[in-house]
Amino acid sequence: MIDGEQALRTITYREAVREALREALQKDERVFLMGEDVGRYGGCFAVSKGLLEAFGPERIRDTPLSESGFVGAGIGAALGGMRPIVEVMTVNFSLLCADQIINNAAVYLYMSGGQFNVPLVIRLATGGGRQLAAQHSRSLEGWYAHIPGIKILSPATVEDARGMLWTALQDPDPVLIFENSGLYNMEATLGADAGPVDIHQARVRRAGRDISIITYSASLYKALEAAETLAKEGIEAEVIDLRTLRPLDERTFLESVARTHRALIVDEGWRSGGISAEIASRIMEGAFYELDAPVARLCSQEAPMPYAKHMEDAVLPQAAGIVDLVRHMVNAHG
Amino acid sequence: MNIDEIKPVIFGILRGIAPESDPSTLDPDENIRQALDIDSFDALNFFVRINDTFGISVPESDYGQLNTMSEILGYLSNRME
Amino acid sequence: MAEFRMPSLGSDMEAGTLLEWRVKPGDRVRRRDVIAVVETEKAAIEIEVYADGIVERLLVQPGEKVPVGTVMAIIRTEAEPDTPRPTASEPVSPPAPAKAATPEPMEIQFPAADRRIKASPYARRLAAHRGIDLGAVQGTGPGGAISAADIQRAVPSAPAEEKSRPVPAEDKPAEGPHTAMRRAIAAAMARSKREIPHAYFQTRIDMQRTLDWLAAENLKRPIQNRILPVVPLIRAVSLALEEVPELNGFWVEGRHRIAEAIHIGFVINLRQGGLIAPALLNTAQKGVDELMAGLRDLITRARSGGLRSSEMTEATITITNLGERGVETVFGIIYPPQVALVGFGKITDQPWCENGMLGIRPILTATLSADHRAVDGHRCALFLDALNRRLQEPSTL
Amino acid sequence: MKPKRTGKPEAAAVDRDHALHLLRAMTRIRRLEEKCAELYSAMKIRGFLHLYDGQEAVAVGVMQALTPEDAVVATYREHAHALIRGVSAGSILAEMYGKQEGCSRGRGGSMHLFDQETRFYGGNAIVGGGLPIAVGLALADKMQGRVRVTCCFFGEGAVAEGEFHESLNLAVLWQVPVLFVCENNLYAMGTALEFEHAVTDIARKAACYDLPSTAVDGMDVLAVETAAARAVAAVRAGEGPQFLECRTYRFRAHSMYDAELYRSKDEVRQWKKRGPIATFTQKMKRRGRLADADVKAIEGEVAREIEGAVAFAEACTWEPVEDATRFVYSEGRMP
Repeated sequence: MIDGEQALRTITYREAVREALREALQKDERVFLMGEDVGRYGGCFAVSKGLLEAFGPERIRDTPLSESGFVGAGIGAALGGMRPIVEVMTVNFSLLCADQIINNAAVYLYMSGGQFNVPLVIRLATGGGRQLAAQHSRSLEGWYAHIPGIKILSPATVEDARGMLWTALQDPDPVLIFENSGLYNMEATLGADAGPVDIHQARVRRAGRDISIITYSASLYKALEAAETLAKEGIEAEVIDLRTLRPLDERTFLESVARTHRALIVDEGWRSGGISAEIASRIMEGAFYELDAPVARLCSQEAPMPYAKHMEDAVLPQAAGIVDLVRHMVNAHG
Repeated sequence: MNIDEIKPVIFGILRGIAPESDPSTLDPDENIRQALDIDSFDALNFFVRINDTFGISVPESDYGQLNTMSEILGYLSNRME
Repeated sequence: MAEFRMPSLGSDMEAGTLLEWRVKPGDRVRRRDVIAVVETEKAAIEIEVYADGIVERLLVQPGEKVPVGTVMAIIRTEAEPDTPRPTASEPVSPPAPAKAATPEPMEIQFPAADRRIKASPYARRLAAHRGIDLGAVQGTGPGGAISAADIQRAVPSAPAEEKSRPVPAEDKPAEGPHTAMRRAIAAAMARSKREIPHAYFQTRIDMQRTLDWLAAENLKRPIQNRILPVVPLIRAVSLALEEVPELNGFWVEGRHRIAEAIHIGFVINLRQGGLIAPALLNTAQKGVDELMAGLRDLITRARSGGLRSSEMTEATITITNLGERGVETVFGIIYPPQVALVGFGKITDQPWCENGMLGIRPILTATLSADHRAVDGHRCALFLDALNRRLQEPSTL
Repeated sequence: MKPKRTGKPEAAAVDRDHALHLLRAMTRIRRLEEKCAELYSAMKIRGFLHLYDGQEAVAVGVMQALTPEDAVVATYREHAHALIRGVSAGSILAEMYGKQEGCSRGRGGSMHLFDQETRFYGGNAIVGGGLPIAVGLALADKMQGRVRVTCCFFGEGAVAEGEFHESLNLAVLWQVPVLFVCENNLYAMGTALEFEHAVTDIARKAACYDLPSTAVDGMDVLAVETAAARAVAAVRAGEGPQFLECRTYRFRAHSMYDAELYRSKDEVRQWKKRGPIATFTQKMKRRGRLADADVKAIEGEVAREIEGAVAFAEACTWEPVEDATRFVYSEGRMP
């Protein structure tokens, strides 16, 4: 992941995002952060803790509970020459500002015939698994990835949490960054000078010859865990972290499928009409003759998220489920 | 041209038609078409080459008389005298 | 009730003009009966019905031009046969307006699902590449599907006529120098036998007139211009195909496509083993001398490896001639996507009865292998009859 | 804070040139809209077409207070705003024709006119959707220390949307330089004011956010001009946002064609008697600022302008279909 000669330190995903925010605020005076409880509270997930003290209330701007109002204001500010980072506390609340994201941010450039671009970054916490039940556990990244005009990032690693923000801020168009709230406490070792990363390419996080497991966000770790278990049985799974859901880097996973001839998509979103369906279709279009088994998907069960722990675990894709499915796909004969 | 002079020329023509074969190992009375797997097209080529080399035009009606090496040699030596 | 609709007789056909009805209300019709003649931009075409029953009503008058998909007649179907039809419970759709601006899609009849080989796309690709007949591979994947691993375990299938040494499964079979061609032949032949419902037809042809004519012709020619007996056969096949064009074409994506030009693939065995069937192009437009020159050129280049790619892909029908080695009758396997193959055996003297008199005649056994999806027996019979007729009038060749 | 009711318009101060200017502006709108209706019937213009007849005094009156540096956010009934803001009638008509020389390249049509040069931010066809954007534009100016005004037009239908309340709250909370202009034409499509609002006094709602608000006769261009001038001056002076309710009426259907079952012909007739162009013309004639010849001259001049605009739109070209995915994302990097 990093150059061995650099000074290393261990930081959490949360700290990585905070560091990225701090760097952006320092480097570009047009950048400001706004959202519910980003300032005095320190951020719902404590991501922006300490930033208010450093940058003041103008640039670490607390907003009322007016998602449509402040996301729209973010669009306006971007049109007015600023580089706003709008934090929508969780993706669940983004439905209150879906109009601004989809009807304005995503279409302004197009509708104005190329005159008005919207250099806006929206950060949203996403994902389930923390017993927050149906209204606070959604994974709507794939749903937003349906919309042309916006870009959808899904940093799964601390390195990407640290590096994607700045790259997104350099983008002339609206970028949504989905941070899985289950990852905020995850630690990893980064170089002291870790910085911007590309946002247009998927990454092979583990090489393997028998199957390509295509996933993103927190499910990456379930896929990697499953791959380790499978390796003990002699099955080598390749694990691909999509990183960006729009535009989708299909080349990386098509090339992988051409090596392994099998594909499993793991997605915390629902299966019907989800991003997993999109990926499966791209494989059909681009790698059909490479397939030695039907493309498989492991997604959340088609239900709102239940509260009880055992039920929630059952609804979400888990490493054990990945292992079973891969075993079946690879060892179908014999 | 006697038979000993004609023979290597015939072998050469046959090798040109069936490169993988060695006509010199043929039994004088062996059916060449069968032994060398010669079809009608090869046979026609063979007679064209005979015509080119020796100036002898074998009529179709005589094809049946030219099945073995000894028949060919006899037929040709008779015509060349 | 079944609807008889203006069929799409080509991807470019949008409408057709009814020329005549061959039936009237009350007539009993059987599936595949020709019940109408339709004029398209290309030709007048006899149209078959795809239902058994009684003609209830004729909805379009001769002279009327209607879009593809327009209901032209209503057929009252008889009691359902024993075999269940997938559409049995389907409601009868209301008849489309006679002059619908947008053609209604035709009702699609699905044949009863026959047993097809389940294999993954990758396995199919591997098998084709290695010349492995999927029909001979035991699938161990889900539902018995053949996976790449099954192919990797399988030995390339040996052609039946080769006495190949049995190879232990775990041994990697020794590969001869021409395995690639062998594999290609194997793949094409296996596909043909798997997919094409072959129908076979045979007739015996008195070759006396043709051979006499040929001998006389060859007498006039210097030896290098002599014509081989197979040439009048090729010529006669070409002319017969002009009478029965259905045999000259392809079955592609579930549809029969008649080729406009006649390019005859001629099976040439290669000395080093294997065979190849390059095409003699536009044979209907060529006389015997031109055909002989073409054949000579083709065989020479085939055996020296100098064929053009178009010659390898453009054949619209194939002729195999195995008479050279004494075979009397050959029932060949069609080269997909072609729909027919003509086989010729050895011309042998046989007792022959003509005009009540017994005589000895040189007799040729000609066979036709036809794809029954594309053509029916009647047309095949017409073809063999035309072939015979041509060979009895060699001067017309 | 109580909403103000403006008193007598300061008509006495209007000189001949200004009278000519206002009449010309309102006439341009009226004739452009008439031409739009004609072209729609001739199938030159398609999609939804919302015409502005009857409301001319609002766009013309408010725009007098704005300078080129200011920004305008409008709705889907925005031909007039774009025209008076300075977008040419030709590029507006070309846009409605769907031609690539149109002000939005033919991507937007009637409802989505945009123009960078005049800082005209559209053309928003989701009711209420433009208000938060206006707040953001104003916020950007405030944060960057620029003295500019963002003027946001919307109808009284938007007042029922959450975005109206969110935006007013944010604007006051953050004290950003925005002028909200509510064009209250009494009908949200076909639903009358009294059927959509528990409190029908719009200016009072704004006042609840401690937003200085004024209600004005939107059929009187001088009254609108005067009120807007005061409000904009306050915004420019750094006093935070202002709210202006213009009470007006649209003479035509909501969109190009509707059955107008929701209002009586008599009501429309009564309002037409108060038509902003006719009343202004009469008033100015009475005061000797305008003569019949002036009106005739303006009509002639405007007719030529519209004629030229139609000719321009006709002559414009179609964007190649290969460009259908251009401008989904920006080309190249940010400057």
